[in-house]
Amino acid sequence: MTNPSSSQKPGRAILAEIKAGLLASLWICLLAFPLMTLEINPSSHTISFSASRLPFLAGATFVLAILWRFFLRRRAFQGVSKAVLKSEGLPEGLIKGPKPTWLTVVMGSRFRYPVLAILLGFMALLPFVSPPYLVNVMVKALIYVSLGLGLNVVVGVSGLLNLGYVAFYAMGAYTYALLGQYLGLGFWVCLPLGALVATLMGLLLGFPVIRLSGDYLAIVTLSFGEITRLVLTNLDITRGPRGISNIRPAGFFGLDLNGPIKDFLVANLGVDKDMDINKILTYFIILGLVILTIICVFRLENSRLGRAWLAMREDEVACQAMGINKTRAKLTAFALGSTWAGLAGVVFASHLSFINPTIFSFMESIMILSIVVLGGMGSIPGVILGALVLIVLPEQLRAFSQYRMLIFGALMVLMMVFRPGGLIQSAREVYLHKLGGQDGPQGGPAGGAARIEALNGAGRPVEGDGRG
Amino acid sequence: MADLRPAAGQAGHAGDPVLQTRGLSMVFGGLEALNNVDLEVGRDTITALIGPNGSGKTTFFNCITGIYRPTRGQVTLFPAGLPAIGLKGLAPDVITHHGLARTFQNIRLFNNLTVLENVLIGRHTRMKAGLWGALFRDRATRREEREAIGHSFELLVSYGLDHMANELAKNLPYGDQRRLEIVRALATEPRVLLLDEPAAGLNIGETSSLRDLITSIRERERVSILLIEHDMSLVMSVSRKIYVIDYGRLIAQGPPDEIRRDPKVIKAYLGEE
Amino acid sequence: MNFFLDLFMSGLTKGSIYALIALGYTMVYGIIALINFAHGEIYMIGAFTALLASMVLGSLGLSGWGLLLSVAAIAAVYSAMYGWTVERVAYKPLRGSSRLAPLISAIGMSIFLQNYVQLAQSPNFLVFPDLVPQIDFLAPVARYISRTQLVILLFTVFSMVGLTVFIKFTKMGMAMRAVAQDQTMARLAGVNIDKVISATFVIGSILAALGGVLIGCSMRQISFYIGFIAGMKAFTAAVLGGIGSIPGAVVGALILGFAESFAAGYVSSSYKDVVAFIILIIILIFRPEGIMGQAQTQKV
Amino acid sequence: MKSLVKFLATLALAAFLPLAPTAQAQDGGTLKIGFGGALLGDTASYGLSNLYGIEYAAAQVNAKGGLLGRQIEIVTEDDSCRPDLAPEAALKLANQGLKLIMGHTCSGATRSALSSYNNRVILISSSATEVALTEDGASPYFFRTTPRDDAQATIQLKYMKQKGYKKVAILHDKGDYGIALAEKMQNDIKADPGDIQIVLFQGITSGEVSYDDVVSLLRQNEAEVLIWGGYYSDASKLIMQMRDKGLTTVVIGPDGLYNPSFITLGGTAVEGSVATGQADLSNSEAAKAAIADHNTRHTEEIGPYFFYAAGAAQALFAAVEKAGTADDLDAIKKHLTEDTVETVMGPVRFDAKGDVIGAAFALYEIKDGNFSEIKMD
Repeated sequence: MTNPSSSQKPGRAILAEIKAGLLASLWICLLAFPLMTLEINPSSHTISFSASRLPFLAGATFVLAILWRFFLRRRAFQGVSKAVLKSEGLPEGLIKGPKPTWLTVVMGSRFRYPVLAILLGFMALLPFVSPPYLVNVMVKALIYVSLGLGLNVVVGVSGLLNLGYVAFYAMGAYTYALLGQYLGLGFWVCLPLGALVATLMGLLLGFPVIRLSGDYLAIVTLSFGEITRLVLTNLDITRGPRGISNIRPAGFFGLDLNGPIKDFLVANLGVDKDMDINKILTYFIILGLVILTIICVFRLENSRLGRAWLAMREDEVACQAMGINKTRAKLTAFALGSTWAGLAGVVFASHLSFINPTIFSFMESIMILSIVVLGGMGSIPGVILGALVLIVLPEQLRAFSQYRMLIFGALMVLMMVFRPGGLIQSAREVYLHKLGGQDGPQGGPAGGAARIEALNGAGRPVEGDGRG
Repeated sequence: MADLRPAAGQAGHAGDPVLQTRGLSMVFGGLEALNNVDLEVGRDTITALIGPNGSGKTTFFNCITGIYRPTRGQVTLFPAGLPAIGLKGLAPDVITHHGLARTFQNIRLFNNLTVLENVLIGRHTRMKAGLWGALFRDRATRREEREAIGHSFELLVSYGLDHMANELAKNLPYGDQRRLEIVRALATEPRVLLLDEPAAGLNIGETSSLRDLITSIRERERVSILLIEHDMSLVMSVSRKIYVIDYGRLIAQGPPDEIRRDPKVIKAYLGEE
Repeated sequence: MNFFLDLFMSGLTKGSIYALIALGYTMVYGIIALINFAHGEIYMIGAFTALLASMVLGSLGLSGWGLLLSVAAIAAVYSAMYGWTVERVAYKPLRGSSRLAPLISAIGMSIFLQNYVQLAQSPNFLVFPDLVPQIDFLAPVARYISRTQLVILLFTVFSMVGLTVFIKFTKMGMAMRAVAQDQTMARLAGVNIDKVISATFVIGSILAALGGVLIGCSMRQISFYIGFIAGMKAFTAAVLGGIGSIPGAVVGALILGFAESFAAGYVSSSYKDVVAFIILIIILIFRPEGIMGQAQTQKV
Repeated sequence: MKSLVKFLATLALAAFLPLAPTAQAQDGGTLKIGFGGALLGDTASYGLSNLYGIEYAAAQVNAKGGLLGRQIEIVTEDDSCRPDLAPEAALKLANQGLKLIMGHTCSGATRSALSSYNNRVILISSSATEVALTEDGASPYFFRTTPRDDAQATIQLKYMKQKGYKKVAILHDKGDYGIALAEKMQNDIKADPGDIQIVLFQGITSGEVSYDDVVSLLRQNEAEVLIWGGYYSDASKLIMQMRDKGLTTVVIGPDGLYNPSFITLGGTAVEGSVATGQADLSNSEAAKAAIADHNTRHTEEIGPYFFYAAGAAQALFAAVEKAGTADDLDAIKKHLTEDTVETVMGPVRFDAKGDVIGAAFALYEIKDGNFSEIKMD
């Protein structure tokens, strides 16, 4: 397998790289020239010039451009090798998609239950040993996990691009806030109600718009999200932009968790003395919800209904030809996704104790969508990792304080360019079936991938391209 | 193989029509893509529809499978031992449920799903589990799922795809993709199988194994086949009756030998080139 | 009647600005079916470049119409460069991947550019100089149409005419139409797709930059955040008119402008955005391809 | 397996990195004061003007040897003025063991942060104006140096009656700050209308590309005076477009307009507009020094909350010094409510609810590009 450019003299190749890097760096400096060198003094209406930032920019761009070209070519080279293999008469079936990852290895082995148990145990212990801040972040991350998994059903599994997902999240949150405020209903009553309201709204919106395809669905859902936010801003009952405060946290059989129970926990379990025990309860509620969601999504994905969704995502025409009622499949996916948003919304409202319409902005929908896409569309562990990364990453980037959103945006672009399938690409369930002489497991993807590793010598099987 | 259809045989005789169109017409804007097409697919036979490029063959398929709604005319299915069913105006999925299954000229597999899953999706219309079944996995659902997987595996074994059951469909060689598409259509337990240019893009060897496949399908499954094809030798060797269509009109019909000699057919084909 | 005229003029100016930005969305969508979320930022960069240029040129002694036109030209050139670069970096490497990847990349680009301008310039609103010279003959009717409004309308009309001429009569314009119709066929016919896509971004960015200059003149202050709001509105307009259709974007933008103005005048300005979005949803439900968009025919 | 390790390592890092500061909390040489507020995003300028004020006050103390013998160090957390981000910022600050926190910038964020602080810290805001924050009495350790929203409507209404305005239009920016002011004004007028009639009460969208339609509405309703609820940026745009169209309606706005940027942005168009604001502070020697200091450090003009923030910080430092401790909340509260401290914003003492005593609003009219105080009896 030869790299096309390595057939040239290496010296000339390096020179070409340097030239390209210089060119890129020159271009970026030209682009940045007015915005980064001219500074306006707003009080005196004067403008001053300082080129001190340019040399640094030029240097950084030079290095980045060379790296960029290197990685881009590597990516292209991977694409080539697949074609080369094919042209050499090797069956393409050998170069297969899902390579074994640590995830599939662990989950496929007999350690899967012990590993899961340890993970679960760790998650269960976490709130008792960590400070309030961390519990808070974990609750938030788990809310996003559950939102991500819900949206994953709509976008990742069913291929319906929903850009107004946050509307259903808001429905859930406001259901609890309003019912709690005006009727005094508690969390546990509102949890199913919030889900119900969100589902009904999903159906209500779904009926007229579901026949829209692809991007149009995206646009209508986007508008719906904006309308929801605007209506919430303008209604009196929701107190407009001031929002609703003093939303009660979830109750636990009417017990006062911050009373003797807290004293007990602090004294005996080493719980942080500043901990609000209600937060621990919220943590377990959302953890439970996430586990339930994972089970549900996993079961759905490998069921008649879930396969119908996947078929719909892959090819709408062919899916109908297989006897799938497209409209019904779409509606179920859409409404079911909304259900999770509603559930997450109720938990969110009880967690934050204050909500207002600005929380449910378009950017929030985008955040949730980014979780799904960055994590890996259609992949449950991918979405979980995506949520953790997107919630935790900005926190970790705080060291760069004012640059963190800049870096965040750049990372999103880089991620899509170099790993469009997401962090963890979805792997399909391997079905084993005992038939005379044919045994399943080792004939599965893992074995094939191992073979190809030996074949192309690169040690890195070709990845499947992103899902469309 | 489990067959959920009512027992055939009493009322159906080989050669009786199982699918029939009467005066089928399709107009796009002002353009008549199909004009009064009358066609019959005989029970348990292989019927072929041929014609030059752009003559309206695929449009015909799209009309009877519900992707297009025909402008005029009737499409009727005669299930053995059951009352006739008018298919015109029904949704594609309902038509599949009644027993029409098709493949596509440009292969339309579910690329990012495994071979087995592709076939399982074909079982969709013969399964019942809904949302609750999926979420709670009750006994009936589990049994149904087991049976569906079993059935699909049997199909894959029968048609020689079982060793790739867990591969992604897009990673299959081209010929196997064609084969898988046919197997997927068979999984819906069709009464009539519609094949849209199955030999397109296949080399000579693959075409010959396709011929065997088509014949063996007709023998193995109780299914009638309607074939659209360009490859004349394939059509002539497998089909009992051939319809020829040009500019949306039927210009000839009959057994292969007649068609081979029909001047109108020769003109339609040669005149084009 | 006066009130109606007022609202009409207000809708017309609003619609004109939306149209300039909406064209960028619709052209890019027409060519590569991508919702270019970073387009609003290009408009914002246009406004910032215009501000900087006007201060530099102003201190060099330029004034009047000459200043306005040269500022607009500089903003257009810079925005075009940014648009081209954004396409090269964030979208080109993603061709042929899934439909969602470029969308996320676009969002990332948008976040990046917003923060870049905030860091490079200022998180605050900056004063944009009043670049529109006095127009004496307008004095009697200034009650209905201000000089800025007149300039906005003129710029928009000229841009539209220019764009139409470009699309209809130049070779690149024809190539664009061909690619929008059928990319594969266009490629077979010898059209350089990469060039066409780049040109689309460049032209869309130029129009957005003009929008940025005009908004600066009209609002006389800009911040790094203006791209987001205007972008959303313009995008809505593009969809309303039928995304992918150039006359559609203009029609959609005008409808949106009028809808907002009249809703503000006769319903309540609190609800005018709701009215605008409801019109959008209704149109999309009854005519999913938008007012002037072409229905997609399913190919089997 | 390598990626599994990597994954777990990332998780562990993510989980435990924020813990690090806890270990070294408050035992080092410096005394840490928290600041929670908007440092990023479109409201960053408000947060920064708060932060600069606090930094100024801290620098002053540090120059004189520090507080309780320790140098003051300011620890910041951004909440972008978003109520959903504020709890995290709050918990992060509290988690480091900080007991003295300045902030937050916006009312909504302050409210949701308060529930996270859970009465564990002294919190002093210099810009959260919503009435309920102190009025509901739920947060005994919350103080603020800004006057409350309700004080603004009172003085504005008095001014309108004096001027004899009859037709009033009330517009707000649909934000929590703006709408509260607008509604307060609406209620006050309804309670005691006199000759005043509200001809228009509406919200407008912030950040629009044109306000011509709103201008038409004002003209149509023949409003003599416009009461604005919101910030200066939208107001200056609106007024400029009004003047462009020859509309002369007088604009009266809240302290959100009492900001030099309002005049910078609005230019000549905002001449004659009226804004409520705190009593002029920039004339005292202390304030002049502060302005001079500010201008050497930052390119921006001195922000709207600079003095409130500096005053709040100075009051807090004084109370800590007197209490002799930075940890005993009740002792510090006692001094905050009982002692009057001279600060750059004038004398500061808080009442039992946590509001600053005596910081009343004054009315300013913009004349020749400056705010000039309107004398009222």
